Amino acid sequence: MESKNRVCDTMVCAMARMIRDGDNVFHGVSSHMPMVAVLLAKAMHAPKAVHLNIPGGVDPVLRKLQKYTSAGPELLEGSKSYFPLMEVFDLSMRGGLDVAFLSGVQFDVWGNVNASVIGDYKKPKVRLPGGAGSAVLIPTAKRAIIWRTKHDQRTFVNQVDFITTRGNVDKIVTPLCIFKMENGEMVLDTIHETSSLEEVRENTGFPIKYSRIAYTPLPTKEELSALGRIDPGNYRNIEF
Amino acid sequence: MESKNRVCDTMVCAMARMIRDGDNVFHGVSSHMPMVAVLLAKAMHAPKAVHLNIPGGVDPVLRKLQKYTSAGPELLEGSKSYFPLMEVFDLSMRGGLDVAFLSGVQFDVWGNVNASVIGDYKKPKVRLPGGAGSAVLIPTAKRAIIWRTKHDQRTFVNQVDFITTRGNVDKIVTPLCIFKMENGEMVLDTIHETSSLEEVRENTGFPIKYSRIAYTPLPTKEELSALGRIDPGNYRNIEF
Amino acid sequence: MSKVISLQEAAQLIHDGDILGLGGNVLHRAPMALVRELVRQNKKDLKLVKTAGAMDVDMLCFGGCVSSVDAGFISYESEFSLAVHYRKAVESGEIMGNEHACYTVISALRAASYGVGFMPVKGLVVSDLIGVNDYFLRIQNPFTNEMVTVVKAICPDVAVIHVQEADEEGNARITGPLFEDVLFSRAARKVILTAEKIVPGSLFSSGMKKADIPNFLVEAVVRAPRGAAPCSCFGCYDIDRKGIIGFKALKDREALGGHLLSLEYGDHKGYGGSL
Amino acid sequence: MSKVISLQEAAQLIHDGDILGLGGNVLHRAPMALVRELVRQNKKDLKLVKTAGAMDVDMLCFGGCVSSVDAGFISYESEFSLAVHYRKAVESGEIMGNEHACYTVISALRAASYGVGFMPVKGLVVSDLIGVNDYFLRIQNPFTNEMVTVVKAICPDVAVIHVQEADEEGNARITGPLFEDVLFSRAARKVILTAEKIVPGSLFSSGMKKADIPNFLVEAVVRAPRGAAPCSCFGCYDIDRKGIIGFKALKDREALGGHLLSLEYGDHKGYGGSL
Repeated sequence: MESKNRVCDTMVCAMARMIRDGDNVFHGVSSHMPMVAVLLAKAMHAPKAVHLNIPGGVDPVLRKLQKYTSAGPELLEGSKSYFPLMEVFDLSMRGGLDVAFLSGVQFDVWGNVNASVIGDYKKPKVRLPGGAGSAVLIPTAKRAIIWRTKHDQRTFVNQVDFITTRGNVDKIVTPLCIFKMENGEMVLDTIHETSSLEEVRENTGFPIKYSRIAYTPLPTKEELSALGRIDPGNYRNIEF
Repeated sequence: MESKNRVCDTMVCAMARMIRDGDNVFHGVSSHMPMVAVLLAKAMHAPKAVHLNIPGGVDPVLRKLQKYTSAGPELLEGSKSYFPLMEVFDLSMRGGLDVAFLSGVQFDVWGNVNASVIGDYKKPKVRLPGGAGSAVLIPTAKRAIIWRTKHDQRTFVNQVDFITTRGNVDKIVTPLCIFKMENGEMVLDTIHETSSLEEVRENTGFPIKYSRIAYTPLPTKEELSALGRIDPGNYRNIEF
Repeated sequence: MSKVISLQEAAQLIHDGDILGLGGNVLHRAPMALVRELVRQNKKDLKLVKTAGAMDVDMLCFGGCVSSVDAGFISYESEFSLAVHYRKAVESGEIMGNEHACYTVISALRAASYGVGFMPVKGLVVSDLIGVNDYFLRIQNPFTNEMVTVVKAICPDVAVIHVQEADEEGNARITGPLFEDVLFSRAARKVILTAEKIVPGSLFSSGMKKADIPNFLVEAVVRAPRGAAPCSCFGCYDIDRKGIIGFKALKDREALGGHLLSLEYGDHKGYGGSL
Repeated sequence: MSKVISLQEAAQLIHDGDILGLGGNVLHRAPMALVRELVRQNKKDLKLVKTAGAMDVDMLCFGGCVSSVDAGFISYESEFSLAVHYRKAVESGEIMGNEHACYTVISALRAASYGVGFMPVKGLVVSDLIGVNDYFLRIQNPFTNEMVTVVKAICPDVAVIHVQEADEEGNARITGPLFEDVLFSRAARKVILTAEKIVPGSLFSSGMKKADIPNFLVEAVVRAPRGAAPCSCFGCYDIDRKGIIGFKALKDREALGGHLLSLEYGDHKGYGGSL
């Protein structure tokens, strides 16, 4: 029987479940999946999670998501208070940010993140968009959650080309699996039902460690239904 | 013939004339005389001077002054923009404040200002209210203008008990005269018509230097009439 | 979940020895109802922080609640003259008067708010304040080797802020001058609001001006109409001259006790500082 | 005295080699009309500063106007993909891509705004960015001897900010997210505003929300309706997808020239980025 679950839904639901009720949670630009995950968490098990973002609306009441941005003014409308990016950074610096959703291009087994360059910094082979908040949020947020929609040996490498940052990475969510950081090492947490240990191994540039094989819980009917309401335009799938 | 000019009017008019058109000018708490001086300057020769203050109203349109405060919310009403104390400080730090009106309790011939303590700092004989902005504004404002409604040998001393600050003091306005700073020394600039060189000498704790004897220009009829409109409650006289 | 509690409960959240940030400025929007309750509850060893304080600091000093004051200016303004209780307590050695420029208080709070231990301050150059206080040091700008004064971070354990409007969750909107209150709400570990009015949060989401302090930074909200009196509260009331003069005329702590007792019922019931 | 000038005159206030701060964030309220005019005037060696830039930075790089970019993130968001001209120019060595965290740009601007040469930054701990860039250093907190990263101040020669409303004197009010624009207006030596509407200043004095940028910080104001297009401008218009896709499809500088020529009349006449 083929699964009816799309990987993007599995990933977004997993990300949502990582948010605890009452957490202060931030996502930045190019972050439709975390944005939907925060909205989902608040609609399900974590109504008191605090949704923070770049435009500065605290717990915005979103009438409509935008396809092209997760940093648009609609994230301010309907919110009761204004708490913009620079304040979110300050909050994290002083220890008040619980969860930051961040991405990157290369990750290694020690939890190093590269969002800067491939090759020489001053004249790079590939200039990446940059880490945005990563370099300061990953070390200061209580839990940094990474998502990345590519899972291959160029993404999960033995050693990153450039260390943009390292810090409090808690989980890494990919289309194949979820990694967790344990004693300073990236280990397999759960495998998505659409994937396999074999597939994870083949697509990862370092040896996979795990204590047990578990599968990522599937999206529930309630979650899928909430996703349909929150993200009718299906922007959570935009990176695929 | 006895002068009809009150000392407070002579002082306030002199302070107003020190403001040049276009200057960014700040006054703080307990500062009725500078507050009235700024309003007078804007009504007379310096309409483009920018009036900055603690509550943050830029060029407030004051319907009514308050007797008990020069830091009240009426200084925000009617202004087009909000630029509160901390921003005024920042402005001065980066070199953008032209004039700061400040006071103090002791001054010496080298331009040192004491607004802190008489006696030992940790267990002082007299604890003064504190310098408020003086310690950072006097060194950074382009011109710090001091006013003090006492002129005696305890105020103008050979050496201050405690250096709260020293810096860009330009003029010191007293009930007897105006001093100016010249080559790092306080020298007599002008004497009020109600005073005399003799009186200034007797009431100053250091030898008076001057290059010529000049008198402080009297308030004009236009100035006095503007003062009546700006400060009908006569709060410019509150310190006497 | 409502964060609204009584004035007495709010005062109990402030502990002996706490670093306490006070909102407002001189006689404007000072959190007087809570200040009075702190004296009634006989708090000790509070370390007060404010840029420019007046009656709030003076009353806490009079009540024997204070061990130090970090501020740029402590005095009433012209009409009401000096803060005599503060002054006497510093002169007697009972209280350490840690003099700042108002701006170095701001810089110290910014440091706390940014999670760093110190903040460079441009203006403090020639000053005996640098030598006599352990919270100022001179260091080199590592990029240019120029010397610059730095001030140590001040992270209040609690900030008490009186606002015109708050909702039950702790969102708060200040009308008129903000003074340093928004900064205090970011720098402090715990924020307690006293509010003229408890309003529905929808007021903030629909209006042009949103809340200045977001709920997730706030520990507790107290309904305290006239909670700044006899100080002023913009849009609500001006100062109560009689209240200030009455306080200034009190001769000793016993008289202060009587004064606070006379205001207790109103403070606790939310009638504020005058009956 | 009116500070209103034409777009062409405003661009002439920006000189080759200037450090240029750009308002807005990614595709929101970027000062596109002025950016286009800078390319038309063939500016060189601009040193761009922004937390998160997209089409503005990409176009200036495409136009050959840029020698360095200090930013945390340069890319369009998901739908429109990468900023290819920026990317190519950095990879070819034509432009130095000075990577910051968005927060270190903010900290560097705060330093400039506070008149100090550097700012401590808590979060930048383990990062190759510290070693490869001369604007980051590690120093000791002089109060605790703990190590902390500091970032060098960035003081833009000019900040260009697109706003919804400005009066002739330069008071400006931004509706919706402010992004880093207020900070830019304080950190820069010179502020140039482009505004959807020139309004009477009385709007700001009577309303609940006053101007965010006071006139005395502003050098010049340009009337530029649709001056952020094809980026969004809250309350006025959303992005113009065709305009963005059209730009992204341009193959070379000649094509860019044609594109800018087609928008020139509208930009100069104040019809904005689409006709």
